[in-house]
Amino acid sequence: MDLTSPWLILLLPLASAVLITLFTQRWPRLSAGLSIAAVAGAFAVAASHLGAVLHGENVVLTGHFTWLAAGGHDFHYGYLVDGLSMVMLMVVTGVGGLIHVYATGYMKDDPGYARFFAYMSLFMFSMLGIVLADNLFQIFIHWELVGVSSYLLIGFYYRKDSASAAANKAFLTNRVGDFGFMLGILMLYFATRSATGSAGAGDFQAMAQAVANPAWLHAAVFSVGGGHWTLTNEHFLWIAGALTFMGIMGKSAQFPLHVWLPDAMEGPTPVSALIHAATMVAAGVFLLGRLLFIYMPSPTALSIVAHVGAFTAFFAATIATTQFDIKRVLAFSTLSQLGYMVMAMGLRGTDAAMFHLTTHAFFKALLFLGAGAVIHAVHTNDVREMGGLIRKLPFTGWMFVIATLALCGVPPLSGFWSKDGILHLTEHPPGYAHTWIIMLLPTITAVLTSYYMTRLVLLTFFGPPRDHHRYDHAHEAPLNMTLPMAVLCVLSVIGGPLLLGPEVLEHFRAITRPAGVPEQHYVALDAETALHALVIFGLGAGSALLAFGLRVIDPDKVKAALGPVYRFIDNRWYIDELYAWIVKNVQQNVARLCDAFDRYVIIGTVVNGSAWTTRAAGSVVARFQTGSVRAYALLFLAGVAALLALNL
Amino acid sequence: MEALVFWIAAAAMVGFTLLTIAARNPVYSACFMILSFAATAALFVLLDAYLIAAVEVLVYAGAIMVLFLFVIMLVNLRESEHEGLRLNPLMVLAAGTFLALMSRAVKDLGSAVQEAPNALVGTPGTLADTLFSRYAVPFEAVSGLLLAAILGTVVLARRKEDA
Amino acid sequence: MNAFLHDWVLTLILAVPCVAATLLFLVPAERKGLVRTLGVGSALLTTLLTAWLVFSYDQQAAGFQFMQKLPWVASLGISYQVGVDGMSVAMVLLTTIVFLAGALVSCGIQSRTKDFYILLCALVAGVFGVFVSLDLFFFYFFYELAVVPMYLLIGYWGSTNREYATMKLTLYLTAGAVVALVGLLLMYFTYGHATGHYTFDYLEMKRWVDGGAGFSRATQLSLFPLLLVGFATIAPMWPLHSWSPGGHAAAPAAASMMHAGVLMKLGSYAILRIALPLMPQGAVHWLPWVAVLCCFNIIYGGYVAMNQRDMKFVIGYSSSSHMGYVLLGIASVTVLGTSGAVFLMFAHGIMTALAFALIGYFYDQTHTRMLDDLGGLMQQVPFVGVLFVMMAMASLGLPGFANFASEMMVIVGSWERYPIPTILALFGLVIGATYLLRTVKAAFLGPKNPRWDGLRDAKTPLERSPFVLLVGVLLVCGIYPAPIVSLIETGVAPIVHTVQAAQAAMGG
Amino acid sequence: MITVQHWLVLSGMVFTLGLCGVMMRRNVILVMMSIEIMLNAANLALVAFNKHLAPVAGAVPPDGQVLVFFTIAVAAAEVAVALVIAMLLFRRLDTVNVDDVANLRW
Amino acid sequence: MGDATTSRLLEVFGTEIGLGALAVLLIVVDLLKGKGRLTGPADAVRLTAFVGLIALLVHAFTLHPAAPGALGTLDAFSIYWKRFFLLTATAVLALSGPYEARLPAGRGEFPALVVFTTMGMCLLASVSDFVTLFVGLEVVTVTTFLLAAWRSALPRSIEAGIKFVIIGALAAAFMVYGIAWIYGATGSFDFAVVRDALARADAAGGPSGALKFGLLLVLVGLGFKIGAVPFHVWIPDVYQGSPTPVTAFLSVGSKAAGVVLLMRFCWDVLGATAQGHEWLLLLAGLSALTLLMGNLGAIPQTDLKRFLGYSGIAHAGFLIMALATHTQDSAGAILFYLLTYLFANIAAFLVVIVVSRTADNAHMDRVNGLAERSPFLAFMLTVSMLSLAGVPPLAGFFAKWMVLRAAVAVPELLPLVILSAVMIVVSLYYYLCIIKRMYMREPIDAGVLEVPGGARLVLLGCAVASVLFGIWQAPLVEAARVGAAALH
Repeated sequence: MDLTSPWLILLLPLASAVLITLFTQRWPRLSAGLSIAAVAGAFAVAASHLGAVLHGENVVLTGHFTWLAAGGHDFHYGYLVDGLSMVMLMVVTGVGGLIHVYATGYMKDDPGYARFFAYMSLFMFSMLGIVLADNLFQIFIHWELVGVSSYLLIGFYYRKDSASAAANKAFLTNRVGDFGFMLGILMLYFATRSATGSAGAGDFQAMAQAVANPAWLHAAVFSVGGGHWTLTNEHFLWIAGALTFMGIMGKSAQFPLHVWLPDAMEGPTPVSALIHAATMVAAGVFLLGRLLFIYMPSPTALSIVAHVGAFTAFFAATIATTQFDIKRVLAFSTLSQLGYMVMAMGLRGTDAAMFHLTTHAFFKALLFLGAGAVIHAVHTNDVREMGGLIRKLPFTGWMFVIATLALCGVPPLSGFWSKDGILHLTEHPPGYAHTWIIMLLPTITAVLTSYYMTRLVLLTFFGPPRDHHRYDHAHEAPLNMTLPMAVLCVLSVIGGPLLLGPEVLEHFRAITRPAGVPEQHYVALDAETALHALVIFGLGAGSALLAFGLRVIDPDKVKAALGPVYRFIDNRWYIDELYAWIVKNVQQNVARLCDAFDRYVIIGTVVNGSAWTTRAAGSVVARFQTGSVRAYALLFLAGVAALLALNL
Repeated sequence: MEALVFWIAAAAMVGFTLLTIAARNPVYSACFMILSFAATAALFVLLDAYLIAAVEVLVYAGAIMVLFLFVIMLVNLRESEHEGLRLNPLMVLAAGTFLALMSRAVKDLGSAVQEAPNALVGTPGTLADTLFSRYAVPFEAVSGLLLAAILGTVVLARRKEDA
Repeated sequence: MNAFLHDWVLTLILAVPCVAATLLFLVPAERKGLVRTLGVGSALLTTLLTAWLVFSYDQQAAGFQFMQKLPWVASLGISYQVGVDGMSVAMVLLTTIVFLAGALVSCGIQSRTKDFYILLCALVAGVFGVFVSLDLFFFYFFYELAVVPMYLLIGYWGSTNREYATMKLTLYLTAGAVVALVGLLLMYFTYGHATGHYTFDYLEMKRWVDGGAGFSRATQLSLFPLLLVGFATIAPMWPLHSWSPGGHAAAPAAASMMHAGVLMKLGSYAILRIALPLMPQGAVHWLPWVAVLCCFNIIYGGYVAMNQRDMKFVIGYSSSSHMGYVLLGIASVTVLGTSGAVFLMFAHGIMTALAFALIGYFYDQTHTRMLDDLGGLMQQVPFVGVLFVMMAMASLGLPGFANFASEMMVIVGSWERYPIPTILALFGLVIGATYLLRTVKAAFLGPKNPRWDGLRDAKTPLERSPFVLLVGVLLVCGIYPAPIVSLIETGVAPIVHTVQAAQAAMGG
Repeated sequence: MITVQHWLVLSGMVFTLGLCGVMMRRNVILVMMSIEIMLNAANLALVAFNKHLAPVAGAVPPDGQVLVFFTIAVAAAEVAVALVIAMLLFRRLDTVNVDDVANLRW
Repeated sequence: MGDATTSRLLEVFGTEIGLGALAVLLIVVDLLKGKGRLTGPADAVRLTAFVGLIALLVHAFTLHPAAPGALGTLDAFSIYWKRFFLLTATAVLALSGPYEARLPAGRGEFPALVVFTTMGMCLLASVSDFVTLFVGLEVVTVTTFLLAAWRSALPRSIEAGIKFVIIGALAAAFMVYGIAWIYGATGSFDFAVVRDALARADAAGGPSGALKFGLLLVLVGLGFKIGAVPFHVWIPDVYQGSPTPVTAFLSVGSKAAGVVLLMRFCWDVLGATAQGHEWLLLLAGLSALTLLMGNLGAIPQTDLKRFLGYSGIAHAGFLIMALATHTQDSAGAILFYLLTYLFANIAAFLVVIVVSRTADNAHMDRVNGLAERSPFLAFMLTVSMLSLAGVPPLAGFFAKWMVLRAAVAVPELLPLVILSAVMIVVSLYYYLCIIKRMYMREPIDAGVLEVPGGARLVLLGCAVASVLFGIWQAPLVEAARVGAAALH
């Protein structure tokens, strides 16, 4: 096999996962080495195609084999390397590789060290499968595999009840999303099946071509489910889009399927960094990009996407302001940022979304790694037990601060470029999204982001230490943890045009923009934009500083003043409670009802009833045999009489 | 003349039969039954079945009934154990139905039978010829049956002390 | 040798368990080692034969192969006729694998080992017989033969409420079987009446049907439900399922494995093999009802499973839920969906066999399967735990396991025919994930219950082999399903085309 | 004139009386006597039928009377057997009442 | 008796004559032994009986159908049954071996009576007129009366005898009365004449009331013999009370004799009339009642023999269904059915004899935990029960299959077929209950059971036959087919 074959990108992590599981469990170091080597290899293979993709306008690499075929349906397994996937490949393997290195330090004393790396490799395989997939079904397969790797990694500390509960929650929430996703896939597949000719089932390129064909797009009606329903093209597109988007909402934790992500912080911190910040949750955004050709012709579908994204961004940001668990704050922040990306997709800003995805991967991973280093040092997640750690962990602290600034969009850090690109989109939203949610909430969210991140930094690293015992034992992380942080820090800082130069950035945008997406022009760094960004940052950071740094405002008084509003936000808008209520009172009762029906009606009444009736009939019949021979004679005669009466 | 004999004998047969099944004392029953059989024998004579009539008297009224009487004596029921007629409505219904259905059969006899009696059919000679030619098999079988019955009754009656 | 095998392989596959059972009779009951060796040896031998069969089946030629026909009772139109198409090859393979795993798992049985293996062999012989018979008499003969040994297997070696469960199971299945029997006999008579040739020869009837003659529409409409209800009892189709969870729960490991893994497949197999191709118009008329009822299987079964506290009941109801997918795939009569159904029969067979083998393994030690009593077993028995998680993942339709591929085939295949049941089936996957993950968590994850400190994990290769075998098959067929699917397709496609042609004719 | 119907009705009445006897009497011996009455009625019917058969080819063979012979012989055997069992019953249980022997039931 | 008659007698009734002679010989041997003049093994009588029966059985296999003629018929059908009855008698004698200890007196006469009964049965296989039918039937009935009461020390044996006698004599009275009416309506006792009369009557708008009356009463008498409801009343009590070998004899031989006569009745007497709606419905109704009563009644039973009695009624229901079907296929099915029934029932009763050896009754508790006490016996009883239940690969399965296969050819019988199918399930229930007792219950009597060698051999033979003919049915089916083909 060619050493640059994209198959290798999939095979290496898979091989690593299998090898570790089957053979090298007993040698943790070797396992970690295998795992890192696999990622590095995948990175190298991916990078070998970088140039081609960067320089050619439409260079795509494809390849496939038939995974399953029956009855004229060909399900392929293949790869599709284009600009969009190349960006994801680099992010996933690059950031992923760094996190692997970090994990060698973080997981050092864990008894499940080898197992951890096996899971990580499995995750890499699954994730890269999504990235490389050339058809919907393959993406679904890897979608599920990513789900299970996430399940395994969240539940890594399986001795803890909360960890396995969180893992279940993540899996199930994603399953609900995938329910819609598969329905969407079915609708799309069958609608384009005749138009895609001999291509494999759900092949992206063939589908995109088919959809681009005006004859298809303007078909009078679409039949769904073999003609059980017929839909006009507008309805068809938005319904199919919305259903597919359910899958994306699950994976990218968009409201209302976001509930699993905060709980997912039960997993080891590198996992949070890799899966729940940098890569897996971005898969939804990536898929939106892949499928944008479906959404593009349908303003309704795009509008749904944009609104869900915008609302999620705001919603998560509000919650983040109240949390005290360092990882949870970051989790909600991730939700919020994903909301931005999804919204950008809904506003047809594929390139902006992908750009933000990339930069977000850098600084959010850095934040998580920093948080991990902190947790590693003080053995708690609760910021109320921290404080002043900048003195003990100067390197980590400053890294964290830089990442925060990047996240808050302070120019000229990477976050500024990507986030402002998205905010720019909201200033002149297309007609279908011309609502206050799109126009107002993202900006408010930006302020809130600055607020909660500053609050987090202040509580964690500045001020007096609140738990001296923990403070005293804190120590800086080892090199294998700090080094990846440093690399990420560099990327976070220069991830924008500083790294690549404006031309490359433009090119980046070009390659991540699927065919048919109208080109949009983004602002360059100028004084007005920078000022705008700084004002937003200043508002948020300033209020946080007043409350938590300078102690001018007592946060408790604010809390008391806000009363129910605060409680509402603190309790995550009671969404989890609502779901718990539904699970407990609706689902559980349906289950009980079915069980009771089975127990008492089907088994108790019908089955046992007929058995009982037969036995009872037997006893009755046997009672005819009274033992009295005269009765027998009578019965005999009665039989004779009846026989004669009936037949004479 | 024949009719008169028929009616008298028929009345006797029915009457004695009724008395047989109705008598409280088994000994009386047996005696009535002998009388009933005698009436039957008379009826057989009326039907020109002389040999059968003779056998009826000798075997039935003679041998079999004596056997009955013998056993009745042997068993020697106490007076209190004599029982009378117990009519059960179900029983009456069943018997009545049977009789009613039989009367329907009587009305629809088919062509093989004629109403009036035939010429002489049953001389002992023809009877014997038939018995030993066409019915040789049942004849031999009956002998076997009687032998088996004797054997069996002897065995059963002989055993007293086994327990 | 090859030529000989070609004619005799099916008979040999059938004969090996029979001969093993007979030999076991002659072995003194005390020689348990010898008994086990014989049991496992016969399983290995059938495995070899089946492997030869699978690799020698000519997919290009398709159709029935390895045919053998001997006159049996000529005056009654009965002949011993065996042959396999792609579908039956897959089922024979399934049976063999489960048999081998079951025989290995049963090595742990201490009481009346000999009798156990005799019954197991008899059961397996019956199942093989059903899958290879091409004569309706022998089909039914083996069908019944497969049902009855289960009575003793559960009754003697079983657990929870075994006497009730085994009686219910046996009677229920026999009830279904006799309904089917009436249908089969009427079919036989109708065919004989129409053609003047009274025979139980399946192929002859099929040729007659394919040749354009076939049963009258009225006959088909009235006989099809008899066959359907009869065979669907063992499938088991809602609301005829109630024999199954209790039976699963009561049965000893190997019996549940055979029961859930193979026995339940007889029903759907019989529907596909007999009812559909011989009565295509009946199928067109009645299958929509199956599509409705299978939703109950999926959703209702899933919800009932959710409310169970006994692990085997969870898996038991989940089986009836999964069988809903099989029925949906059959009802869809599309090549994709129906092949998917057969593939799912295969996958589910392996998967439940694994489930029951695992549950049996630790139940032997814990003597409880109640979720509330268990907990944290993963720490104590990691090997069993990991395999259990894999089993659960396979069961909830995780890609990489054969179950996913087959369920996907069913769903994609039936979408165009029965969209609403398909949507429910998709929702069923959510329900399935719910109860399976909950079960995994309750039993294996979380803090360990100190009560289970003494539990022993499967350590020796012999102990591990059945589990590894089953999970390996699931993975191999799940990661690259194309070969087995194309094998199954060769068998399923003609059946589907027959029904589709009837549908076209009726619709026109 | 006395027709065949007269004979048949007579025999039927006696047969029914015998039936009633079987059902009404509790004494085993009387039950057996009732059965003898039934057999006797059957004999009467046989002889009467024989006498009234339409001649087919000249004469009527006395087949009916032959069966009467056999019936009487068989009845004798039956009675012998029945009576010996009744005697056993009396010896063992000191009763000849059939209502007292109803231990085998249900 | 003329020469022609004698030679015909010898040709057709050779077996019966042999049996009669054997019976006499047995009596003589018994007498000699009793007087101490015959030394040798204690069971010289049984030995003689065995040798004689087996010799006759061998002889029966050399029989060839004789030309139709007077006195009786010797066609393939009767030959099949003669073999069957001789086999049954041999088996019953073998069965009585382990039971002998419980027959303190009259050991010698027991085989003689069995041989007499067998003679009657064989005779019935050859009947061609109602007189022989009646007499032959009475030979069987009266001798079995005696056998039922044979354990005269036991009240229940006497009770069985008394009930059997009363109901049997009642049935005989009905039968004679019926024969009288048939005679009156047709002028003859000959089956052939009656059939011709019926055929003529059918052509002319149905038989006369008298003929129907007579036929129905004969049917009652025969129904009594096979235990058709409501003429089954004696069966449970008599089966329970009689000595076990006798019960076995009743359940197989006596029932088969009734079946033979019913087949003669349906084919040789009714002929085509039986296919008419009226008779079909009548037999179907009887079959339905019998199936219901037998199967349901068996469920609550706790005595093994009584249980087998009900089970026998249930099987009679199946046989009547085959009679109602009235095709050559169904006749073959009956012939096959009874043979499988023979193997299963003989084995069952033999097990009953062995397990109840130490007890005075045959309560089902006796088989509890039998699998522990004697795996061999438990297995044999399992085979027998499953064969009775109709489970493959046992012969009973194929028998049921044949009956049902034949029955579906008659559309009117469909409801009955369905009922019988349901009853198969019910019957499986109670047979499984026995198996349940053997394998899943604790024994009430922990001792190991000794199985005598002879019993072991018979059991093994029955089981092997059940399995062998369940799988390799062709030879028996062929024999049954040839036998059935001889019917009109």
